[in-house]
Order: sequence, then structure tokens, then C-alpha cells
Amino acid sequence: MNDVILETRSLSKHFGGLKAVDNVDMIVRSGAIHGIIGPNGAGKTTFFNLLTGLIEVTSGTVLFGGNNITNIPPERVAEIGMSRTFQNIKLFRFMTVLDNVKVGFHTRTRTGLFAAVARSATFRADEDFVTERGLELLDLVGLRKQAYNQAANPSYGTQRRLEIARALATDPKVLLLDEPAAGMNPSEKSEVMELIRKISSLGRTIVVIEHDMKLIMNLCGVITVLNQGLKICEGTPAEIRNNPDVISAYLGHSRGA
Amino acid sequence: MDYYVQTLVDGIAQGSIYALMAIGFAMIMGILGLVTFTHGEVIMVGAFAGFYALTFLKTGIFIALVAGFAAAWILGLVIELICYRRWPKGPDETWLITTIGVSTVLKSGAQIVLGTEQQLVPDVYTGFWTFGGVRILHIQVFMLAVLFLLSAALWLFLKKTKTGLELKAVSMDKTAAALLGVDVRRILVVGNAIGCALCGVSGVLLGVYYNSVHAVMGGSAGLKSFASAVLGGLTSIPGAAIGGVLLGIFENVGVAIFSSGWRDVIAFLILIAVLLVRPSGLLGRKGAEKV
Amino acid sequence: MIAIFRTTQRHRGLSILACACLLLIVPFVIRGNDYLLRIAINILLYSVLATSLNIINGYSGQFNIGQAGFYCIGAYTAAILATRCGVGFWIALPVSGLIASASSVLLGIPTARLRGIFLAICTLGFSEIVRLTVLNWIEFTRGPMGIPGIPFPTVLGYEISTNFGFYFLILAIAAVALFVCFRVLNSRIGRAWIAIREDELAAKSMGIPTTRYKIYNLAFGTFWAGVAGCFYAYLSSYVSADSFTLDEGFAILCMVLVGGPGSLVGPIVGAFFLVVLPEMFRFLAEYRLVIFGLAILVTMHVRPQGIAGGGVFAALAPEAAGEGEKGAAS
Amino acid sequence: MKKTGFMLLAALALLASGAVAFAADTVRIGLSAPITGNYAEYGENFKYSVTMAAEKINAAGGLLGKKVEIVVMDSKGDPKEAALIAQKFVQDSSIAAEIGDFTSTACLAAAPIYERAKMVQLSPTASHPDFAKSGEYMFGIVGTQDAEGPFNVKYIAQEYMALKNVAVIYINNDWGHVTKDRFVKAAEKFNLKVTGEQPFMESEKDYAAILNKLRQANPDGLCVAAMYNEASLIARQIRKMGWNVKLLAPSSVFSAKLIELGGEAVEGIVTNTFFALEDKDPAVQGFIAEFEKVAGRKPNLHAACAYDSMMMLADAIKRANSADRTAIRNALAETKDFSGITGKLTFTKVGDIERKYKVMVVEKGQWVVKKDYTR
Repeated sequence: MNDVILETRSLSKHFGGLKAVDNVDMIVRSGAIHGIIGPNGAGKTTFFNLLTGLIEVTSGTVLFGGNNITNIPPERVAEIGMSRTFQNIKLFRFMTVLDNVKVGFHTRTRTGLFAAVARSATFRADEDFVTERGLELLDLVGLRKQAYNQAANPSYGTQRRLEIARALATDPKVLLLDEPAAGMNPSEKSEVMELIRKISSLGRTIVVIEHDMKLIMNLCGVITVLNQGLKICEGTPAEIRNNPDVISAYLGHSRGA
Repeated sequence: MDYYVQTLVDGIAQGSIYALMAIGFAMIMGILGLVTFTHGEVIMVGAFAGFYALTFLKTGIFIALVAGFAAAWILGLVIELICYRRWPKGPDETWLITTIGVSTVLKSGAQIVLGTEQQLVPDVYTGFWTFGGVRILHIQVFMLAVLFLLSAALWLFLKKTKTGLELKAVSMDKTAAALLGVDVRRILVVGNAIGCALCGVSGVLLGVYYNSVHAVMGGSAGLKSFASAVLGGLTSIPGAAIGGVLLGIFENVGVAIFSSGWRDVIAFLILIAVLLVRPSGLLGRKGAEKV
Repeated sequence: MIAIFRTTQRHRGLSILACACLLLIVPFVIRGNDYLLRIAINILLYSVLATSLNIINGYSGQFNIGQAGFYCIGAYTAAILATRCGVGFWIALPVSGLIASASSVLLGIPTARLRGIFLAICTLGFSEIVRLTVLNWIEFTRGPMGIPGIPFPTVLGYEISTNFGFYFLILAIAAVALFVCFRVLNSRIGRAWIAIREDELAAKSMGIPTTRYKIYNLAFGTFWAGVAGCFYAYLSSYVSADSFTLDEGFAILCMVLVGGPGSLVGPIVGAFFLVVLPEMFRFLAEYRLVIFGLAILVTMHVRPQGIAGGGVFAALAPEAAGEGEKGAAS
Repeated sequence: MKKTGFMLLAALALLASGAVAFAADTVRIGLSAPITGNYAEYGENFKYSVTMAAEKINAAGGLLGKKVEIVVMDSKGDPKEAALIAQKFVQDSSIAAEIGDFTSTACLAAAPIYERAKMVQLSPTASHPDFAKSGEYMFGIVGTQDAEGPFNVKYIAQEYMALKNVAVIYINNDWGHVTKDRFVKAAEKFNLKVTGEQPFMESEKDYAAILNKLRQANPDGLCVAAMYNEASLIARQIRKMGWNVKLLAPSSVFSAKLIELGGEAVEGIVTNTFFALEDKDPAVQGFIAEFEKVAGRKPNLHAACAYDSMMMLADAIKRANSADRTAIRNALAETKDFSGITGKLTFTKVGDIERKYKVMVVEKGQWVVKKDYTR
């Protein structure tokens, strides 16, 4: 179970003179819950964007299950088995909650134009599959009751959980969560923590960016710390907690742990 | 040789009118981010204002330009009130429909109020210079001068005045500008009026240069200003000016090389090509394609 | 009015049935009146056109304002096939659609990455290029002379030569178009388009090849514009570039937006209003267009989301948002 | 969907109520013309002329003992609208015949509908050679370019102006295209060299590039196949660029407006006509005075043709002694030597008029008739 599933080698992204991500090496092991922390502007979200192909890599490589996936387009990334949520929620607002999840099944269904018009066996099989599994996923994140509401309506926490369900619909081997607990109250946070554990227990690898130290320390086996684009250290929660570089990085910024 | 130089001269003259329209257009669409299709009709109204000033009030060309400017400015205020006030944030499609609606009303209203016939605009500056076989009309130089003066004035306005700076702030980010205490609505009103007024001036020049005003003249004029502004980059004032002049040159040189029937096809093909290679236009701000 | 809508949403099967009955009865009621029949034909024709544009603007969020260009391609394809190649209506119909579709792919491949107003400008330019090419390519299109003498279509051995016949022909075309659009929109493909409209980046991250799907969407939408063009060519038996100006494109766009984009019913309501209003205003003579323009403005001020539109601007069709998990009746 | 249905019914009822039968004490003539849109100016002329003619007829006791009534419909110059109006007219059994439309494309789009309903479509201006041929009920009175082209080449360009070679600038619509085509064909036949031919778009204002291009071949004369609005601007731009080319044009430029807009630039432009403002005929003078009173401007060729259209229809109805559509058609087709204000009119087999043209020139800001040919 401990083979490497996701790896970056000297991954860099420069915007003009700004080194948003600089020479980051990281290894994510299969089945792990891997945390990424760092002060604001450390390059965490940019790092995710690089992994999922949303922006172009300046230099370095991304390996997924041993294959080089550097700079492949985001839709291929999703197909290969890596899916994500977004820091600033990106739901399909005018679709229903269930339809949002159904979109996530895109790569796993095959209905074409003619099948859709003729309501062929493929179409029916696809729709049944999508509806059934979609509702299961909504069950998992606790949104079953809201399946037919508009996605724009639910609360902040609900929207984040919906995003997770949608990402899961692509059946990812690796799930990238960008601040899944941001803006939540403590009880919601612990629910999300439970959810992440549950997903992990289903055999998926999870990489999570989070500001909430308590959540990260409780959840993750390995934590990578970024600061100003650089990886300053990596290790177990205990190691991170005692690392002087991390402490100075955080103390050097306004935002505390 | 003379032939091509002459074509170039005429192209620049024609382009200077396009440029003025394009600047007005870029102001509204590029800087304020408002979609407009009333543009052609604003040009028409400006042209008629200039025409009445010249013909009935017997004022000089300068007063006529001011009249075009003023009439279009007022029209700009009305358009803002009808088309944009209720939907300051869009979406684009709503503006599109409201401005098409206003444009229909203006065009058919003009035919009722101003008459359906083409009207004669008297000549101003009939002289010319000759260089070999090339003839440059005084009016052509005058138009170029007006273009330069107005662009410079606009540029100074944007650079030096408080309102100008606020305009720029709004063009970058409406929300952020509002947070900084900019009265976004006022800026939209003023910016739209300025853009319209410039179009009004270009309408006067259009009337004077071609000796005619017509209630239905707006259609093609609007399309040309649209094309020039995009060519130069919607977000840039100098870009729009250059885009306008370039379009004028392309069209004229296009006729010299191909048959004249294809000249608008060429203009549009170039437009699409520019959009594909540089979506932000020749001088547009980078990243403008992420509108 | 809203109450009626609610009811219609709840009993969709029933209302479709009622509507179908109405549409089938109307021509018999007005059979003697060719003028009313022609208006009814125009409403249906523009319903198809508005639906075709709605597929693009309303569902995938691409900003196309040059639908007249594809309409023109469809009409000229049919006209040329019918007069030069002696091809029958039933072959010309899909071919016109496919050629319009193919041309949209040609436009779509380079322009797919453009967004918003920039795409709009490209489609506008394309529409003009089509019209001017038709006007100038005299050997092929007879240029400004137009193509006269398109024969009557033959359906199941019967020649359709009356408005009564044309009404049922366009009714059938409209019904098929709506049916196909309904089914496609309520499938994986339709969901992908809507996802692109809502958030292209997120759609990409969910594994939807957005560029391909946008072109796909453009091709599917313009197919129906081409089909409508073919019908128009046969209906009027004469086509000329004058019928496909930018104003025509704007009119179609107005139908979509006034009716309510992003819903299947909206564009039909829009087509109905924008065909009938100018006719009702005909007695106003030169004031007609002024009143028409004002009517559009008033509509937008009263219902900016469109007459039949729900939500903010892009609320979904009831069928896509409703309780139709099992595909509902149709 | 249901709502759509309700509204459909409501609107249909409304429309139908507008189209119910009328009292039978009038003879109703439909007029389809561009009252709005880009051709509104021309449509307005139609409206004034045809209404005037109807009033004149009514003052003289009407037709068949009834008053003539004109039903004006706005086509915007759009072929689709023209077709819809055609449907409306043929539907209304009280309408005996139709006059219009302005553009040939609009006429051609409406033609199949009139033909099927067996109703006369008499266009004052459609000169498209296919128009009158497109049906038994289609009539055009302006005369086709088949006749005008050769006249312009042989009598105007070669005989009157003594040109050796000529260039053509033409408006890029069906009319301009046919005019250019027939002119160039005739030029080939009569050995007049054509040095260049360039189209311009209808909405175009800047002709400098096209003119410069045509100037390269240095022709003696330039044929301006355009309406008077564009022709006057073209003439002005020619003079501004310092080109001393002789101008000739088809009859479409004949209008007082040409001189008003063109000023000195149109001095010397030669055209043909079959209608002249200075014609001593009291009928013509009466028409001109009347038109000026109503419209506030001098009539042009289109206005004169529209007036004659109405008069010819009235004549046909009188001879048919019936307001039956087919009877009117048959009577109209037999029209022989009808003396209108645009000359003696006789329909050809297909329903065109063979015109007799006069050469006309602008001299000292006035239209002056030069020679009278019978071709």
C-alpha cells in the first residue's frame, strides 16, 4: 500500500519575476492523507493548479503512478484519476445538487448524441448508473435530502461537501482538497474531518491544503510545508510541530498557527 | 506608385474617422466593460447635430463639432439611464438587447423626425495640396488633427484628473474600485457620455467628409467602429486609434489588390485573424481574453 | 401567469399533449386564411431558429450573435442543391443542417478559446463574411440576384404547395428539433454543456474536454439553423442575401433573450412575441419599429430574465432542474 | 407551452379581427413598400404618388362607381416581410390588385404568393429581368435593363458623349448587378471598351479607393450604376480627387435630389429618362405640382412610375369593368399605348414595358432633355 502514487520533481512556476512555486519535490504515498500547509501566498493553490494542469508548468515534472503527466490538460488529469475541489467554490450554480454530481461522472459514461436521442440501452445504463451512484455519493457527504435543490442555494459548508462529492464522482485515485474547511464553524469542521477520514478509508489517497492546524495535525500522516514557493520541510505532524523553520515561517507572517 | 500612395492617404483619412469612433467605442466597451450596439445611432445623431449647426445655424465647423459632441453626450446620458442603470453588472446579453432596442427606436425615430432623405452637408475646407500625383485634401489633414487633439485630450484626462484615474480604477475592477470609495455609477455615467460624445464628433466628421447625413447611416458606421476597436485592442485608447487607422488602410489597400466587393470580407477576416493570434487586440491589455 | 407556469411544470406530459392538440387544431381553424397560416409558419420557423441559438447561448454560455450566417448557409445549400443538383427536400434538409454544422466547426476550432464578447465579435464577423461571400461569389450563388425557382417539397409522394401543408411540415421539423434538443440536453452531453456555461474551469476539472464540447455544442446548435434555412428556402422558393443580414441575427438573438434563455420554452415564447408584435403594429406604419423597439425595452425592464425565463438569467429549463431523474415523459 | 398556446389564440383572434371583410363600396388596392428601414425614402415616394393618384381618380368619380382605397403595408424592404404582406393582401378578398414592392428581391420573394393567388403584382421599380418573367401576374413598368443598357452604350456613351472607353462602378445589389451586366454586354456588342468594373456595398460612403482603382486605366467616361443618393456622393468624390472623367448613369439617378446633393460635381452627368420635370404635358406638370405640395420635394423617377402604376391599374379596372383579380390581370396585360406621365406604355408579352428613352443632362444645375430616340 505504500507505493508512491503522486510525485513532483523540482516543480516550478514563475509568473514573471515571481516564483510562486519553486523547485518543489514532493512524494505522496498511496492511501495517505497528505497535508500541505503554509502561510498565505506560499503557493499552495498554485501548486494544486500545476498538479491538475490548470496552469502551465515552468519547469519540473509531475509523475502520477509513475507516468509523466506534466502539463497534460485538466480534463485528462481527471480521467487519469486525480480530482480536486476549489478554494473559492466553483459549483455549477444553476444546476441541481444531484446534477452537479452527475457531471462528475462524465469520464465514466459513454452516452453519445445518438444514444441520447434514441434513449438507447447505453443511455439508460449510463443514466441509471449515474443517478444511483450520484445519490450514493450524496449520501456519503450527507446531502441526499437536498439532491433536487439548486446548488446555488445551500450553505457554505454544504457547498464544500457537494464539491467533494462531485470530485469523488470522477472516481479519483487521488483527491485534492483545497481548504475544505475554510469558513466553517468548529462542528462543521469536525464533520468534514470525519468525511475525509471516511473517504480515505474507502481507499483513496487525499492531499489536503488547509489553514486549520488542528485539522491538519489530526488528519494527516505526512505534511509538506511551503513558504514563498519553496518547500521548507516535510514530515509527520510531530516533526513539523517542532521544526524551527516552520515556526519562523509562520511567525514571520501575520497569520498564526 | 502615386496610386498606392494616394490609396494610403485616403485610407488614413478614412481611418481617422474610424479611429475616433473606435476610441469612443473602446471607452464604453473596453474601459467601462459595457456592451453597446447603439453606437451607430449615436454617430448618426452626432452627425445630424453637426449638420443642423452647419446648415441652419450657419456656425463654423468648430461649433458644429461641439454641437455633435454635446448632442451625443446628452444621448449618452439617456442611453445609460435606459440600458445600463438597472443592470450595472450585466450580463452582457441584457445590455445587448437593451441597446439594440434603443438603437431600433433611435433609427426609426430619426426617420420620422429628421426625414428619410439623405441630406447635403456643405463643404468645409475645400482646398488641397498636391505632391506629384498625390492629392491631400485640407479636410483630411483637419480630421487627422481633430483625432490627435481629442486623443491627446482624452489621454490627459485619464492620466491627470481624478475622474480619469477613477475611470481607470473602474476599468480594472469595479468591485475593488467601489471598495476604495469610487462612485462607480457616476463613473459609468461619465465614461459612457464621453464615449458617446467622441462618437458624436466622429459623426460630424463623417457627415462633413462625405457631404451627407442620413437617418440610416449608423448601421455600417457602428460596425466599422466595432471592428476598429477590437482590432486595436478593446481596452486601449491608443490601440483603438491605431486600429481605426489600420482598418481604413486595410480597406483601401484591399480594394487596390482585390475586387472592391470583397473589401469588407477582408476587413472581417483580418479582424478574426487578429482575435485568434492576439485575442487582446494589437495593443490591448494582456489577459483581456479572460473577460 | 406564474401560476400557469407552475402548473405546466408539474403536469408536463399533460401540457405537452394540450399544446400538441392546440398546434394541430389551429391550422384547421385558420385554414382559409393564408395570412394567419403564414404567421403561424413564421412563428414555428423562428422557434426552430431561436431554439438553435438557445442551445448555444442559453446552454453552453457561448456568445453567438451571428446565427444568421448559419441560417444563410442552410438556405443557400438547399437552394443550390434543389435548383442545380435536383436533390429532393428530404436529402437537402439534413445536408443543409450538416453543412451549416460543418461551417460552424470550421469557425469553432480556432475560436473555441475566445470568450464572451470576443467570441461574439467573431461570430458577427463570420455572419457578415457569409453574407458578403454569397453576394460576391456570383458564379456559385448568383450573387445579389438571388436564387429563384426552388421547387415545392414532396412529402410521401404529396407535393406541399400550400401554407397549410408548409405549416405541418415546419410543425414536424420544430417538434423533431425540440424533441432531439430535449433529449440531448437531458443527457450526459447536455449536462456537460450546462457545466461549461456555469463554470468552464470546474467543468474541465471534472474531465470534460471543454473545447471539444463547445465545438460540439456549436455544431449541434447550428445544425438546426441550417435545417431552418433549408425550410425557409423551400417555403419562399426564392433566396437572396438580403434575408440574412446582421439584423436578422439580432432578431433571432432577441427572441432567445426576450423569451428567456436556458429554457426550452423561452425561445418559443420569444419567437411568438417577436413575430406577432410587428404584425400587430403594422397599422402604425412608420411608427411600427419605434413601438417595436420600445416593446423590447419594456420587456427587458419588466422581466430582464426573459418572459419565460426563471432564475437570475440562466435558470435551467424545468426539465433539467426539475424532478426528471428518470428522464420523465416526453 | 400552454401559455404560448393561449397567446397564440388571443393574438390570432386579434389579427383576424383586423382582417375581416370591408364594405364593398370601395375598390381596394394594396401597396407594399418600405415605409421604414434603409429604403424608407423610396417607399415614402411610393406612398405619396399612389395616394395622390387614387385621390385624383376618386375626384373624377372613382372606379366602377366606387371609391379607390389604398392599403399601405410596410415591408422594410425585407423579402420576408414582403412575402408576409403578399399573404395578407391575397387573403383579403376585398383587395383587387397590388402595387409594389420597391426592391426586386422583395418583389421576387412575394411573386410566388401573388401568382398562386392570381393577383396582380405591379412593381413601379423592379427592373430585374427575371421579375416580370416569373409569372403571368407579375408586371414591371420601369423597363428592364435589357433595353436600357444598349441605349446607354449606343446613344449616350458612343453617340452623345463620343466615349472610346468607359469604366463602371455599380451598387452591389441585384439591380446594380443587372445594370452593370447589361451595360457591359451592350458595350461588347457595340465595341465600347470597358476598362474596369467595380462594385460597392449599399451602405458604403467612401468610394475613394474604388475610384482610384478605376482611374488607373484612365477611361474617358465612368458609368455610375447607382441611385441618386450614392451617385451624387460618387460624383463629389470624383471631383475632389481631381479626376476629370465624364459621367453617365442609368435613369435611376434622375432626381432633383441628385443636383441638390451633388452640386457642381454632377454638372454634365448624362442619363436617360422617360420622365422629365420640364415636360410641357399638363398631366406631368399637374403631377409635379401636386407631388411637391404633398411631399415638399420634387418627384423623381420612382415617384412618377408609382403614379403611373396606379393610373394603369385604374385604366385596366375600367376596361375590365370589374374588380375581379383575373379580369384585372387580363385587362392590364392588354394595355396598349396608355399615356402616362412617363410616356406611352405598352406591356410586352412577359409583362415589361418597352421604354422610349431621351438623353438628359445636368446643365447649370438643371436637368435638360437633349434628344429623343425611338429605339
